[in-house]
Amino acid sequence: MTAPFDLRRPEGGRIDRARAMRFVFDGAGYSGYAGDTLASALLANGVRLVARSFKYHRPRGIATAGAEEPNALVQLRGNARSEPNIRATQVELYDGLVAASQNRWPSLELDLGALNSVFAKLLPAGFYYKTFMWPPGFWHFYERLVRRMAGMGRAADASDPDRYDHRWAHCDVLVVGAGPSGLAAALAAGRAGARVILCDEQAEPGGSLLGSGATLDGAPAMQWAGAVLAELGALPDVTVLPRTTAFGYYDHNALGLVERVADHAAEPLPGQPRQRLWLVRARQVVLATGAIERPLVFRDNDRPGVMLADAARTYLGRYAVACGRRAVLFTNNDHAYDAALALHAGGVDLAAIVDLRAEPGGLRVDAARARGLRVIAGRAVTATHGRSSVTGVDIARLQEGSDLAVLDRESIACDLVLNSGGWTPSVHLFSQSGGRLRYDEATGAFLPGRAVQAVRAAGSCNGAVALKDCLKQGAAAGAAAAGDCGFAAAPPALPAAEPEPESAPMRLLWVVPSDAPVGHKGKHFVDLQNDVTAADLRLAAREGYRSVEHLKRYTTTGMGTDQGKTSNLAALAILAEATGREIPAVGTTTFRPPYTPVAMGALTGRTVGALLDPARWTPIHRWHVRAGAVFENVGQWQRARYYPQAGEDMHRALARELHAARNAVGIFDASTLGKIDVKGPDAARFLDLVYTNSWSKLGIGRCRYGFMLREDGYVFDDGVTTRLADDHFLVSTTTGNAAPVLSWLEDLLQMEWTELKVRLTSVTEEYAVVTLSGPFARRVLTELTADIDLEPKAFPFMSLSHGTVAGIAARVFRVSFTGELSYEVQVKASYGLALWNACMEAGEKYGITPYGTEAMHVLRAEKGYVIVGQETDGTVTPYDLGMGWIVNDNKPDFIGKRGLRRADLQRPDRKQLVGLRLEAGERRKLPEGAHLVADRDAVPPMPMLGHVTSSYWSVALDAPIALAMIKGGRARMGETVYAPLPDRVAAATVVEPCFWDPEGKRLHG
Amino acid sequence: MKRYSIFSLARNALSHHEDWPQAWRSPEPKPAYDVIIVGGGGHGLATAYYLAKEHGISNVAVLEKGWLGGGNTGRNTTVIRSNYLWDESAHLYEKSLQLYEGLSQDLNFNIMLSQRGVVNLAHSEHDLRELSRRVHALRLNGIDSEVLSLDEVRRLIPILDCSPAARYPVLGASVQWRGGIARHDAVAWGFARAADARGVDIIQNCEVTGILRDGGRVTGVETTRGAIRAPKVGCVVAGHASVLAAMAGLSLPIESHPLQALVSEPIKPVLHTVVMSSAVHAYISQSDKGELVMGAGIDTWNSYAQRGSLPVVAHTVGAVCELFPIFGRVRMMRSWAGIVDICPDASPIISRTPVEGLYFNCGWGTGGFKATPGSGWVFAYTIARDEPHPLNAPFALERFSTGALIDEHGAAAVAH
Amino acid sequence: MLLIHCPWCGPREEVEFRCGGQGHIARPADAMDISDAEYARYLFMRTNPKGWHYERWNHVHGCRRWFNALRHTVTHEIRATYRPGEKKPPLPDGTT
Amino acid sequence: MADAIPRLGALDHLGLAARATAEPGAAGVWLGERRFLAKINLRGDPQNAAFMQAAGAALDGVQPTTAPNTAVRAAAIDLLWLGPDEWLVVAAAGSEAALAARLAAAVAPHGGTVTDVTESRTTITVSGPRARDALAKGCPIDLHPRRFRPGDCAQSLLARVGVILLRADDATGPVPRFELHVLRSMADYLWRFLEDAGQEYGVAVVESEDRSQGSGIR
Ligand SMILES: Cc1cc2nc3c(=O)[nH]c(=O)nc-3n(C[C@H](O)[C@H](O)[C@H](O)COP(=O)(O)OP(=O)(O)OC[C@H]3O[C@@H](n4cnc5c(N)ncnc54)[C@H](O)[C@@H]3O)c2cc1C
Ligand SMILES: NC(=O)c1ccc[n+]([C@@H]2O[C@H](COP(=O)([O-])OP(=O)(O)OC[C@H]3O[C@@H](n4cnc5c(N)ncnc54)[C@H](O)[C@@H]3O)[C@@H](O)[C@H]2O)c1
Ligand SMILES: Cc1cc2nc3c(=O)[nH]c(=O)nc-3n(C[C@H](O)[C@H](O)[C@H](O)COP(=O)(O)O)c2cc1C
Ligand SMILES: [Zn+2]
Repeated sequence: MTAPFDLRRPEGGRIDRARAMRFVFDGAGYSGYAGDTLASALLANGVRLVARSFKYHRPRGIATAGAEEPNALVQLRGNARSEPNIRATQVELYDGLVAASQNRWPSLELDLGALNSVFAKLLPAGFYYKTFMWPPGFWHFYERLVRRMAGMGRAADASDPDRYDHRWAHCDVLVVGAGPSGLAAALAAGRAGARVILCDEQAEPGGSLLGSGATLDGAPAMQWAGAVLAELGALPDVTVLPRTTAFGYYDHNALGLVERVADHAAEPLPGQPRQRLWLVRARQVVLATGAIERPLVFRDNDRPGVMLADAARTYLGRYAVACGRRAVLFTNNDHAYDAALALHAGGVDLAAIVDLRAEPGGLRVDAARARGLRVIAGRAVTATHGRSSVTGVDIARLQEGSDLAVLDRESIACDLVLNSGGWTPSVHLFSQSGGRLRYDEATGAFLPGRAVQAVRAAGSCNGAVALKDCLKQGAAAGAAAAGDCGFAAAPPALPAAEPEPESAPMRLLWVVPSDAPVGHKGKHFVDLQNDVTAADLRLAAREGYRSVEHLKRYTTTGMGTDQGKTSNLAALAILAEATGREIPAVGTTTFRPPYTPVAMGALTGRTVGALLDPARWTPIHRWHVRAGAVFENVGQWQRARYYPQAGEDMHRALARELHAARNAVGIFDASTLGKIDVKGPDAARFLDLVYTNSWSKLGIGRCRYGFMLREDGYVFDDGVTTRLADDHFLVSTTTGNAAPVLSWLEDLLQMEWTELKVRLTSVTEEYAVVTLSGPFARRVLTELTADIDLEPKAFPFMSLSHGTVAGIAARVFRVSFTGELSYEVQVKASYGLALWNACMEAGEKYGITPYGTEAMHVLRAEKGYVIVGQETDGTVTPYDLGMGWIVNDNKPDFIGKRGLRRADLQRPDRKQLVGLRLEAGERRKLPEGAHLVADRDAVPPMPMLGHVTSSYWSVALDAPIALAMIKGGRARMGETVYAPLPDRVAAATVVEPCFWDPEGKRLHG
Repeated sequence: MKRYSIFSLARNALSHHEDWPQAWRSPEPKPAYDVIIVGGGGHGLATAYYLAKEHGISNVAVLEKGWLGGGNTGRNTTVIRSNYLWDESAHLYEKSLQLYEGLSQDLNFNIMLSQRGVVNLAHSEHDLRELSRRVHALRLNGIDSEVLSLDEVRRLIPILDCSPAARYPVLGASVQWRGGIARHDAVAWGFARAADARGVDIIQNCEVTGILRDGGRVTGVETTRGAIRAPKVGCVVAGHASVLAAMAGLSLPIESHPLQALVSEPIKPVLHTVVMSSAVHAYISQSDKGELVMGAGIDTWNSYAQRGSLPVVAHTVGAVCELFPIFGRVRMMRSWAGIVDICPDASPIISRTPVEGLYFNCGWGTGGFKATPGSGWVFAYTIARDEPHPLNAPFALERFSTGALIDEHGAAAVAH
Repeated sequence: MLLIHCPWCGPREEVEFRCGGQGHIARPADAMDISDAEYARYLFMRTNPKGWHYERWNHVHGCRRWFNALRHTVTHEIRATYRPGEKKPPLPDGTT
Repeated sequence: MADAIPRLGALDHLGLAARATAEPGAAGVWLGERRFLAKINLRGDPQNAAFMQAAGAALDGVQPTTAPNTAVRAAAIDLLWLGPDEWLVVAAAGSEAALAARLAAAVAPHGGTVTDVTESRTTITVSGPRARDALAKGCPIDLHPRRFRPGDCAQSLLARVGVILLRADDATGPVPRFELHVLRSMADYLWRFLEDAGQEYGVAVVESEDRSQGSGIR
């Protein structure tokens, strides 16, 4: 060599030499160019050692140039943007990039974890299962040590500052992969007029053309690609998505894509999402995902400097980087000669081509020989040398019928070992789609077989090898896909590729012999990421893990972040050999999404934080906020729980609110309750069927409380229903059940009782609802209305009046959930706040006090009113609640009628609703959920009677009260039961569940 | 059975690990057995093991249509706990947890039981109430369980977002310290090896295609490898329970749904307990290899395909990122699904059937991994004695007629 | 990620729908006269077939209509969707 | 008296009127609100010619359509298909009481039902050159100009919220315009979602043309 050898070759490549980029790896500064990947830039700087392996902490370098990289995983960026396990081969270099190696301590060069290698003999596949069992119970301690070695990179130490996006997309034809096959497919479909999405995981479309140096019509192939892209760009219905990986193929031609919008910069622009998840529904799919070169499995094939042949060619062709100065190619096929020749032409000294085949021949081999290259046939690389970088290889002759290669040994010094064991088509997505694979003996690969979705494979993922075949298949697939969508098209005219020589057959040799039996000396790595060796795989097979799925799980082969893209085939072939089966009989493991790992942020999208779930607000919400209310989530609704005033805690605020509601007047926002308009001539009949009680005879303007059961007889929902007209009812539901109840009623009407003429409309949000409750409720209302007669005779309990309140058209319901005189005023939602304000103003002189859900709960508990979901839990009947009166058994049918009759629902010792009073002077509430027993001295496990469903401090009674569901409770009135609590045993007397105004004088008042 | 230990490992290292025996045989099926177990998942293998160990019945075949442990046993998120609400469930799952606690030694196979604690988060007053109810019940049942304050949660799981400004802020939690995770495959393999050592024939790639009967009695099964006779047949086929039942002319209160799960790339340990949140719909743990293991929801439609929809996975991952905002940049490495057998009350069926000699153990749905040894133990008892053990008597099929369901859905999340 | 043909709205994404389980289960008219065991058949017992399944769907986030579908539980192919009251399509293998 | 009583719109707390601009400039997504549009739910049997006729007559000749997912648009009324026996009448703010009464009277004899749902939903407008891109971030409907044409409507999801979606432009201009009728309680969430989704393209709040009530609904 004359000129000093610079790994970055003086010319060529698709890098922009005008734009130098500084970057840092493991604290050291380097520079590269725009267009580089982190891997190409590291290689250009002569950085070989970039990682440590998972289990043995062996030094590792860069083995590939793409998504299949098993070794070169780095920790990228820092702080809150720190990302673990990023493949250096896929990171676009940007100015200021910071990366670090992982899984080593204290440093990459000197990694104490490598001590594991010393114990390697004790750590065969599955060793965990065989040890750490003694002394019993000590796994706990061993695990701590084991866990220290877990993982590779680290999660960031602060919340991810970036935003992510989702978007739905629809197209006629989705083309995955923008190599020559994909470009031809997209062109064919796009020209035909179809809506096309073309995506490729790489920064630039072109696929293998980016680095191969191929020509089309005599010009560099990328010129053709550029023209195609320009034409596609001009078509309005074609979307080209670079940096976009199709990661999952789901049912009915739905695919998940992830677009890396801003990963090629230090951080996203303001407002820009970092990544975008595309949910694509495609009528037709063309997979043009290419093929991945397969490494050979030879001894110590993991040293930095051992690399796939085509990857080295890509580094040279695309990034103008020579991966070494002196190379040895180790191959079982013709194709790799192309790479060797390209490297040779690029100035790399090619020390030898070691070909496993005894008599390689054909044009490529001739060409190599013609260039004076040394082709060593019938031999194998039997070992590599070096520590943090390869320094040479041993080769020896293969012998028929021997597991060893010891003859004609020779050592060759080199700093680069290229190897190629053939190509594995990327059938991941095809297989995810449910398509069958078929094994091709000649190439030792699984190819797409019968498709079950509307999908076609084209190009080298479909087994095509020559560029012209890839183009042809791509164009045909694109045209056919468009045709199936109704866009007639002939495949476009294609450029002419250089004629490619016929390949001679490859030699499949899944484990390359060395001078010692496999497993005795050095390591034959199959899965480089998880450090799984050929010996491990054979051991597993020997131990009976004969299913490929057992093999995978026992050895962890293919379970790393690369999901075995370079290793799965060899692993199953080794298993086939070890168990005397054919490869297709062994089969592959299951291909699963994602094709390459997807950031959890991208899966999340923008529905996080405040956008996680709608916070539903009532029309009066703003008032509550201004009043300093503490809110609680009830389903999606946010409801005011209590309104603390300065210096008040919840207890004090509650006491004040309760006092007002019992002694003056309270005001409550009840807008969230579900409201369903039930209209039609059969409305009453319908309600008779869905409620336990009867509705036909309910007068117009009258209200009634009802239970809905499920078919199995258990309480589903409750609420007050009002008859507005003969054929018109207003049903109210609990807040949380509004949607389920409506949907259940629609189900019954649409599917079961289709003859009923009833229509349902949700009017929950049409009205704001303000409840006035307490002895002065009437007085407040009197101040606000002139046209509603509030006299009890004219407007009795459980009835409705229409009129104006505070000048607003209103429906006023005289119902009560507090046990006090109480009115529910409904107005159109936009007037809700005005109504509330008017009530506050008019009520001032009566001491009107807003109360929240907490006080509401206490008030109703004092009355013994149940809350569905608190007293009930899906296993409670109306009888259990002591509310048998609400079940009209004379009706021929209602939902739940038959269910209630079942044997277990008739048991006398079912849990029943009771009240609990504590001993006189006891100030401590029972905890809600506390369980009750009959025997004060019982020890666990003890027979339990039931549990406390509600428990409050009753201001009205100045004592704690509780409701409980206990076995045979109605028969236990007056008995003492006990709640064994962590700190004491509390005693309580079983009483009727109503603690306040049992005669109901107040609410009828 | 050659015992596994650090010494056997050292010995075998000297011979380059070339002399390890098979963990289990791959025998040809015999024409007849005393008991046939259909389904080589954890529950089926455990049943066979305990039939041999506890009841001296070792002329047993386990018939598995694919590879052993390849059903839900091989695809679950490995959460183990016994903190169930109702007494019946609590006692059954507690029996199982206790068996788990000695299982590595019993089987001489390290199943890596990691009792790192299972934390259930509460996000609403309703959640808190339910959680308290459960903890109280468990305590009186003698099962460890406690309530954690928000501060305790924060200290235990520093990476959890406990901010009160969250859309659904964490308000508190319960914990069962004895809960945790185990290595799921090891449970299947450990039972298989130990059952095999006691003479059980484990026959893989052998699908049961019919149930042979003579009048009201079972006489054996038809399989893809021919008919095999036995006076007692126990079906433990999880998602395929209805298919097996149909072969015997029975129908079950079971629906099969895909349940998805996923793992992240392996990262250095940051999460040291199991965290579950039913309100935000996420549960997550970190394995000893470093992956975050996450369970998603079921797809609402019936399916026998081990695949589900992307939005279901996305929803779960979103919930996880909401709880753990540092995970946004951690990446999902693999997702998959199993077919779970869902009962109307979310409790299992371990029962005799109207066909004499035919037993079913199914309906474990989304939560039967934790029950594996206990389920096998009671099912072996039920088959051996032709009557249920008191622990599984409440889980008989009759409950669907009488209405004595054991509703473990948790209380309905509604309020006024 | 199913693509479901609402019999009214046409093809829509699965997220707009909710599955209502097995279809064509008649509510027993003689419920009060049958045994608990027979009633349990209606309440709980399901065919849950591995293969073609008649099932109910609700277009909850669309037209709110319920409808029936014939779907395969292994391939997930939806052979037909049809309105309530419309005749059940035959099973693709000829039986009903 | 009623005139004096303040009405509160679902998004009033956001102060949109003050933020509104007449010139969206470079913004790709233009958001606005149309408050209080009259909305009336109409149910009836489309096979019943008398019902259809009566409804049409009461709606100034706007006949309910049986073509799913389309709206009939007239000067003062939009009539959106919601289901096989369900439509949404959208008309000028303030007209709901009279319109509902008129419609109810007309269709009741023919088995039709009418429910005023004016206050249940508000209407958010989304337009601008990137309107489709912003909507696609949450909405699974195919909004391609050939697939979702002027006058097409759909009920679907947007993010986690159910919406009624109408393409409200007439396709002559380059900029599509959509109207979203969304439940009042979720409007704040939806608005924030859209602002967030549109951020990438730039968001402008535009004056909603009907803030001066009483004009026609377009
Ligand atoms: C994603 C996911 C997450 C889960 N997470 C948890 C969790 O965290 N904690 C927990 O406790 N549980 C969990 N579960 C549930 C748990 O996995 C199951 O309940 C449990 O593993 C069931 O075990 P099994 O042995 O009954 O079933 P399986 O392991 O499914 O075994 C049944 C076997 O029967 C075989 N079979 C079926 N039909 C036939 C036939 N005709 N002939 C022969 N063989 C047949 C199948 O091939 C299968 O191997 C989860 C499940 C899933 C899918
Ligand atoms: N034996 C062989 O298969 C072989 C050997 C050497 C060279 N070649 C040459 O390679 C070329 C093959 O062309 P091709 O177009 O079929 O493949 P290609 O490799 O050129 O292009 C495939 C493209 O798909 C992308 N891709 C893969 N999976 C993806 C995913 N899930 N999401 C998004 N993008 C994805 C890849 O990054 C790549 O850009 C031909 O020129 C051929 O001659 C083939
Ligand atoms: C607890 C647990 C941890 C797993 N960890 C990994 C893992 O680290 N790498 C991996 O590729 N798969 C992992 N898997 C998923 C399996 O590869 C596989 O997807 C799963 O067992 C379902 O099987 P199937 O995908 O072959 O159908 C894990 C599964 C479970 C249940
Ligand atoms: Zn529809």
